[in-house]
Amino acid sequence: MDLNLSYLFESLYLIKPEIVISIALVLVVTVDLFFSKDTPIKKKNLLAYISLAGTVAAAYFVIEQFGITAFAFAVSGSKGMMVVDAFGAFFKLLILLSTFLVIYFSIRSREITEGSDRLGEYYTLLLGMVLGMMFLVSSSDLILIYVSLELVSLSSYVLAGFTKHSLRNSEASLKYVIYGGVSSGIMLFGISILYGLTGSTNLYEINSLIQPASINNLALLLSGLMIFTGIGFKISAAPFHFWTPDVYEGSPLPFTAFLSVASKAAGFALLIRFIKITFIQSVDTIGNWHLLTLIDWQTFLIVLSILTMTLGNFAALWQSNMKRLLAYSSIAHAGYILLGLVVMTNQGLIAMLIYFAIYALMNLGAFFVVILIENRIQSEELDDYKGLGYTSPVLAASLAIFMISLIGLPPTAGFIAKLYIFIALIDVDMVMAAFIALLNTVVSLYYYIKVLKNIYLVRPETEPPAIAVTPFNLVILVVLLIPVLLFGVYFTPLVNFATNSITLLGF
Amino acid sequence: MNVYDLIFYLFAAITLLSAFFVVSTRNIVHAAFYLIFTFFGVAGIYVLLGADFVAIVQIIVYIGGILILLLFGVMLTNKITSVQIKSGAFQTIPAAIGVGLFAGILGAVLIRTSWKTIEPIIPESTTTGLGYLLMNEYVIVFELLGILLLIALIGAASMARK
Amino acid sequence: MEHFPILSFITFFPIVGMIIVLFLPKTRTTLIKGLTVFVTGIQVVAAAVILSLYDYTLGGINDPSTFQFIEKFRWIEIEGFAWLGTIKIDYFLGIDGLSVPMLLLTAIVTFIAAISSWSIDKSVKGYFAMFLLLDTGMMGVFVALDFFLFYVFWELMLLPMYFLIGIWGGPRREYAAIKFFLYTLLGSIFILLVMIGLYFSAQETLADGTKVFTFNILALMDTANYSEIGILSPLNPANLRFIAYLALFIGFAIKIPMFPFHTWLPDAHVEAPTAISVILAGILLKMGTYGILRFSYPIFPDITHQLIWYIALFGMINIIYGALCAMAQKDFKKLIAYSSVSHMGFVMLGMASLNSIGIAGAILQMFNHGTITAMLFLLVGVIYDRAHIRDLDAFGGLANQMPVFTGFTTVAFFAAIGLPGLSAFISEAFVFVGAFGYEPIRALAIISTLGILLGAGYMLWTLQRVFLGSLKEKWNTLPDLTFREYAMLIPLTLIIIFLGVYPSAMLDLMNSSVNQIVRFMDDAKILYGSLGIF
Amino acid sequence: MTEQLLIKFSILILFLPLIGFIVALLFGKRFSRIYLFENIVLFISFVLSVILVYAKLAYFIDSTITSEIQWITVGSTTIELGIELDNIAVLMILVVMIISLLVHLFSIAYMKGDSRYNRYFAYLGLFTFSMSGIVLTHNILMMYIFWELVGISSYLLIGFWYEKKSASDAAKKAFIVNRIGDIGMLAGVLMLFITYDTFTFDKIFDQISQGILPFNSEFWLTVTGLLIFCGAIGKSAQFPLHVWLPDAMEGPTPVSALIHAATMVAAGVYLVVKVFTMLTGDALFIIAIIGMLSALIPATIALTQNDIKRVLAYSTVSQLGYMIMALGVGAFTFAFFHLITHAFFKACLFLGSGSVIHGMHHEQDIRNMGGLRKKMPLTYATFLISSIAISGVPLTSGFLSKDGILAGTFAFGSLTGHWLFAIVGFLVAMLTAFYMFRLVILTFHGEPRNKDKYDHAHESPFIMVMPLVVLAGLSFFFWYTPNPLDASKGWVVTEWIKPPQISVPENARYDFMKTDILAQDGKIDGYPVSYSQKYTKAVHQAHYPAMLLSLLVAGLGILMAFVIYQWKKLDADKLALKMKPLYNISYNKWYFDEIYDATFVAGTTGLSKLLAKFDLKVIDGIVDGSATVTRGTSTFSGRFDNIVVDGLVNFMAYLSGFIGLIFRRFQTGKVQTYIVMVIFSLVILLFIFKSL
Amino acid sequence: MTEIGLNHFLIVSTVLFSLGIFGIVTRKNAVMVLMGIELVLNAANINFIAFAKYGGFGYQGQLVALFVIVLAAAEAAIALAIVLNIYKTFSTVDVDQIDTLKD
Repeated sequence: MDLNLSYLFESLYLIKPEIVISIALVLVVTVDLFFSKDTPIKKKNLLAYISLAGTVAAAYFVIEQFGITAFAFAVSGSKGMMVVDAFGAFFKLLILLSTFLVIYFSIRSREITEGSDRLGEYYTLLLGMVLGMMFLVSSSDLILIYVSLELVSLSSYVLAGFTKHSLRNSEASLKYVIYGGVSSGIMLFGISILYGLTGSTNLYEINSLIQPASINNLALLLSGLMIFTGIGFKISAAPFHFWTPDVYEGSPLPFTAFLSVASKAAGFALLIRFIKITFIQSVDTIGNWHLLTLIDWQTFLIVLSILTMTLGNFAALWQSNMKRLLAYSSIAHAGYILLGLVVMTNQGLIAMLIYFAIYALMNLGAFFVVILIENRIQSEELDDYKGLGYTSPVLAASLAIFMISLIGLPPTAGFIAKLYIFIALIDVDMVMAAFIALLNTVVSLYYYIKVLKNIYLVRPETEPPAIAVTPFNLVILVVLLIPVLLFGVYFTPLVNFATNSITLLGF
Repeated sequence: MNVYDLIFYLFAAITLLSAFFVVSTRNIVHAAFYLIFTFFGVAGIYVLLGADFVAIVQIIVYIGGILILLLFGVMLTNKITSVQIKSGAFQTIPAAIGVGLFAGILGAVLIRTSWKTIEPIIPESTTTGLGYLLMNEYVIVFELLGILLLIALIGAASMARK
Repeated sequence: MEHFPILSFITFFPIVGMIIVLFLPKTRTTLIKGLTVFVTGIQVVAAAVILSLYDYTLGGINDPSTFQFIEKFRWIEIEGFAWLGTIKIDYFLGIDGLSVPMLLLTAIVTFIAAISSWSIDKSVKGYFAMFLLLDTGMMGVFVALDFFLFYVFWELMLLPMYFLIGIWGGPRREYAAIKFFLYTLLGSIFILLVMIGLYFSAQETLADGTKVFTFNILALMDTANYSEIGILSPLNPANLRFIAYLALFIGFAIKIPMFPFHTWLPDAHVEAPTAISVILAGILLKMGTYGILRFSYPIFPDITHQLIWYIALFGMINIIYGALCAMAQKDFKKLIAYSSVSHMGFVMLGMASLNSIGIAGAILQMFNHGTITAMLFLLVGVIYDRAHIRDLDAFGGLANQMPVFTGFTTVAFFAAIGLPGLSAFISEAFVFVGAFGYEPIRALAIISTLGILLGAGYMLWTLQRVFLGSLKEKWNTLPDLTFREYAMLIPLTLIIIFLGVYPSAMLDLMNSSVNQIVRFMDDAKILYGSLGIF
Repeated sequence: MTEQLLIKFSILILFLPLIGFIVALLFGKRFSRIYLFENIVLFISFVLSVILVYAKLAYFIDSTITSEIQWITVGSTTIELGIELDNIAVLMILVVMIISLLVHLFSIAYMKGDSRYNRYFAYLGLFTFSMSGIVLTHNILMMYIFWELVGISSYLLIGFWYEKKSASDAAKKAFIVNRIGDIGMLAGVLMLFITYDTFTFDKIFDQISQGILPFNSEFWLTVTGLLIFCGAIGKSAQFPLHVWLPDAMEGPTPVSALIHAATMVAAGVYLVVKVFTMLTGDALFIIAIIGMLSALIPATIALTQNDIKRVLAYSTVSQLGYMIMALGVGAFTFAFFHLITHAFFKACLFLGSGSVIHGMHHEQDIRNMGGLRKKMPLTYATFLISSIAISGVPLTSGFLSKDGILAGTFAFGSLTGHWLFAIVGFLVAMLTAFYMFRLVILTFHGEPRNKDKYDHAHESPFIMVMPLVVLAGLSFFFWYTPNPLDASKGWVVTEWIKPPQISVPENARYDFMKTDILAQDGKIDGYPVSYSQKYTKAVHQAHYPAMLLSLLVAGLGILMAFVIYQWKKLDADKLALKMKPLYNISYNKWYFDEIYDATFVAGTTGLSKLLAKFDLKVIDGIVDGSATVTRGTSTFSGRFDNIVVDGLVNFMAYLSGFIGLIFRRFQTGKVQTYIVMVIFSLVILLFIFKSL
Repeated sequence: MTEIGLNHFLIVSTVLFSLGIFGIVTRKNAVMVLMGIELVLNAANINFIAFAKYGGFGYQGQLVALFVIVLAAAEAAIALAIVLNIYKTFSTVDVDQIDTLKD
């Protein structure tokens, strides 16, 4: 029994991005020590810049290792704890992108900068969360999955309540921690059952172990469900979504944006990896997945996705608070994305990736506008948006474009996203599902348009203040707008990117 | 009916009864103390399962750490002087139904499942084994846990401090 | 000229205009208006050029070689893997006898609507930006030959329309706008579904011999391109073509608007500002029928043959129902709106006749209704600008007060009731001739003739209520037409009279395409019969 | 004189009035004297038409001149514009031009001082154009087009004084009632087109004579004929669509003379004449019946009317019915002949009444007239002459034509045994004589019943009287035949007007129209043979008895008129009282208007209102109702209502909102509740999928 | 009385788990909710170790248990911090009263 650390060093090369992030994290912690309570905010932004740099560097390494497909931390003979593949890289990039933007939002956001004495903690936790996500999307062992999930959760509990003096914040964090604790507990129990059934926590080994259907289906189903509870909590899929509206509304805006994109992304990556690696039997030449017939996967997922999107859309009809509205809309979009998984083909996987990339862009864009407005008028109530179209045209116009994209009308990218989902669905003759999803789109029109109605159609008795857009913010805004419009009319690069990113290790 | 069984039933009884009191008593402090017994019982079960090291850790961390933490929580969020130490229950009926159903299913499934079991071997000290494992496959988890603890520290601090 | 992409130009020139408008300071209203008028004017010129270069002998419809001004290049090209078909979407523009009349109509009506928009004074910049965007959308719909492209343009119109109604509209504008938006979006999701379904049912053979899924509607018309497995493939015994046809038809019918999907129309018209009502009635409604002729007929000839009687039936219902509803209206604009419902019914009836005369009549009716109803809405706008009410009974005796206005209105009304010598007569007569000539729908044609009686009824009644009789006191200060209004009305009047006297000008334009589509439908009947579809 | 020249002439005749119309319309505001231009162009086309008629009758009397250009090509079919000049057409055009010209002249004075003087003449020009179009065209589509155009010009002219509600109502009524007829005609045209793939008369008739029939059945040929005849029913105000004509008297009197007496209303007859050759026996018989009714009913109504123009209007309808009936019984020649003669004297009568009205300062009620003989002698004289003519007294044109028609009915009776037509014919003749002379007497004879009006009355100026004189002159026999008692001796009915070759299949005709061998060879005792030998014989046997009878009835009618109104031997009012019900029916025009209003008009408007409601309530929200109900019951939808929209959309919105509300209910804000729900949903999911 | 086997342990863990959940959803006091969470985690741990022993899967299960214990500690720390914060802002720790955020 001796330690051979050779594979350890090889593995370290494979997790450069994660290492970079952790370095940045430690850096932030240490630098923060040199700041006192009353250091001017300008100086403190250094922390933000460090984090930005860390994200960029990590992104660089991720791109660098894009082609690679390998196990990491695999003792000779056994499968590794982590896998490095294009699929993971895609989501890592997505996460890093949104992190970058969210950090920028945080620099601009009133809510965050007001609690300036704790900026250090803020960025530390943010980076911790990123780290957790990056492990989450690339870990292939249930234990690592659970730990990184906890890492993500713990930091997000705190971040949700970051501006702790406001009631909403602390309530959000409490709900989040309790809800999260329970669902992770349930997930752990599920993992334990799976472990009991197979004697392994490694997805690949589990897969190879359960290939003979000798395993008791019911126990497997139960454990699967319990694990799904944890994942569903992350991607806020019905019926595990209940925390979402409350926490989204309660949390500081930049963090809400982060939740709605990054942690969703991580969750979805986990879900896809979990299902596709654990329960796969084979993938045939035209890209159809053949899963172990433990349960009727398609029905299961269709029910969940339809439920999710319908619930999100219909509940959103009633919202008058922008954050809450976006919360429900994000639930609805989770439903659409799940549809991509339903079809159980690579085509569907591509559709999901495309959808996710576009969703990230437009959602972050919408949140950015909301943040800028919130900074000025200290409100996210739709009623306070009235007449903004005339006092601050640029913001209003960009918000309009993001909304249109969220509805999914051409020529915006949102349309392409939905189009690909529907193409995937109809490709496997799931016309009915596609139809329901489309009807949902029509319903979603109500509330997205409601925003535009308030902005443009309604003239309030008191004109809202004009909101100036600083050059920096304008740049970011444009950076978000261009792809949203461009991918609407020319989506070849995006699709190619997605097509190249669906290679999971092993299948 | 050998000793092993007796011990098992003893620990199981301790665990479950105290756990039951934890969730049923109206007095928070009592609950906290019942929790000690629960953890102790669980530790006992670990021992029965041949996981001595884990049992030790259980006792140290839980009883020595978490429980104290919880007690602090209780103290800080209640005025000892007043009798406001009590805490009511809420939506008991639906919860009972739901949890009952779930527990029923869970138990039924777990029992009805044919687990692949081998004749249990009484292991020697588990510490070395765990150590190797920790330093080989699971080193990355170990590292990650380190970061996690750091995060938790910072988070808790930033949350709790004035 | 051959190499100059004139269709792209005529389609996207407004976008250029829009961008310029967006960069102009919002105070330079006159400049913005002038620019818009200029842009649309250029469009008219371009349309004229197209007309002058157009070869009347080529049929188009399903034959790529006989389309004209074709612009085709690869737009989206995604090389898939083995297990994923490559996606190739073309940027494919082209016109035939079906599109040219619509293209002319769009150019003219938009131009006139631009002039009539001169009176807009509320956030001018936004208005004209939206206006130009809408223009591009409409033009694109009529020149696109790729289903995907078509759909993009089709959807592109919705948003500008929503804002144009919702911001610059009447008192209940929000309601009307959202209603319009919802209805049309509902319609277009049906179209989207069918579009994707078709995409997977047919494969186009490229120059290099590879077969790829396609949105190219011309390829979709050829049964040879379909595979046995496609859900919408006629070769697939278990295909869903019937449902798909219904879906597609509903999608278009909502735009027409066909009973019972017409209820968005009155609201939208009444609330929309004059220029927008003009565009709505003048152009947007035509897209429904155009879509049916361009897509439903050639792509689903089999189902079309099965359902032709129902199309005619709904046409008849539209005619009678719209006319009766119009008769009961008190609001001038609503009345015109319902008359549009009635007149679009003629188009459907003509389309259902499946013979040259009927279809030619239908297309001609599309054009004529476009001009006539545009004129009517302009006239309503004129009176509304002056009196600020549209209640028919509130007027009376305006003939003496505003003789010129009365003159124009009389022409428009007479045109609307199909008076010979004015454009609509020929088209309606042709519709009847055609429908009567097609045995299955003869009875419906006979019943529909009631429409022209009712039409005369409500139009003349309106004429009487508004213009005849003795003048009410409060109106004796209304001024007659201004120069700008002359500029809008005279061209339309001339077109209406000219086409009334010499309809060949338009009919020859579409003749070969009409023959082509009729021949196609007849052949298809035999072909599908041989396939054992019927 | 080449045919081409004639064609050119006719084109000029056709389009000059149109030019007049356009010019007068566009520059009417600018130049007050523009109407002169219109008159001049009309005069030119009048002259041309005279030349045309002369040339045609002199050189091409037996040939038909046609010329056509291609108008539209659709698919395989082409549609032509064309002109067809046969004797009937040229005679008709001449009549139209004469009367139109005279009416123009008359109007110059009559309409003086009207605010829309030029507009008036413009409309006249438009009408003349459309009317000539009807006459000259060679295909039925063009005819339909001009048919509609005369309808419009009549609409414009009836409603010329649109300030009067009654006027605009009448105009609308006229147009719409005409439209009803036109729809039938349109259907007929469609039948012809789908059968023969052409609109041109000749081609259609040729194919019919080759035995090609609609749906290969004579029945459908009959139907087609009748459908086309519907157009005539509308235009010529035949029963049951005659109701519009009396109301049309709201228009200026000259217009009534031109349009609603002489020309446009005769267009219906002209149409039947044009398509006579394709009418089967059954069709003709039905036409005859309709003509009979139209002749009888209005005649009875005319007995009791007091508005001078209305009396004339009803007499017009009755006379038109006469012609239609004549065509129905096959008296083709005399029907058209009567059209011509009637055009002249009826125009004269109307213009005379116009002159009277003008003189009496727009008084139309004959009860306020009387004794005008002295005040306006010329008017009286001309009016009297025309009345004599219409009553069918020898030496007048009316006698000739009417006698011919009566002979025709007589012969028809003798040939087929249907004597009813003859009887009605004579009865109507008597009634006509009676009410015409009642009119004359009440208007011109006796003592003035309204003194001050009488005092201000005056003879009209020359320019108004002159047309009267001309028209009265045209009402004498010598223009048409040397023999005052027998038109058949004259040139019009023997040389100019000839019945066409019947192209209907033999077995679908009247028996007497079947061609028999003898008919081919020239004449029978001096008379040209029409249709068949036995018909010609029968007609000429019928001639003298018919003549005597008609003289008798005419005299009787006139006598009665004098007895009652001149010498007051019988009291009119007493008579009225004696036959109260009859009197009421007649006085109230058989209640036609009331019946129609109660049924069709009310029906349509009611239906439309209903549908509009339907549209608003039902279509616009199938469940809008339920939505509102729930809105009442539920607390939230009030808030919800302004978020989304009503109607079907409203329902969807409501439903969506409701679902949304259900979902919202879960969002209690209590985290523990959430967890309980999670547990429950886990259980449910497990139960759902453990089976799968 | 059968000889003690895997199932016995599983029953214990199941019951513990259920009690934990029950406590979480019923107790008003936030701290007691946290206790419930701890119970759940313990139940899972028992599973792991029991499976590891009876399945002969080696030490993996115990290792997981260790990790979980650590995680539990961390989670407890953070959760308590949050509870304290709640107590500061709401001056109550009754979870069912913390429901200002809702539809």
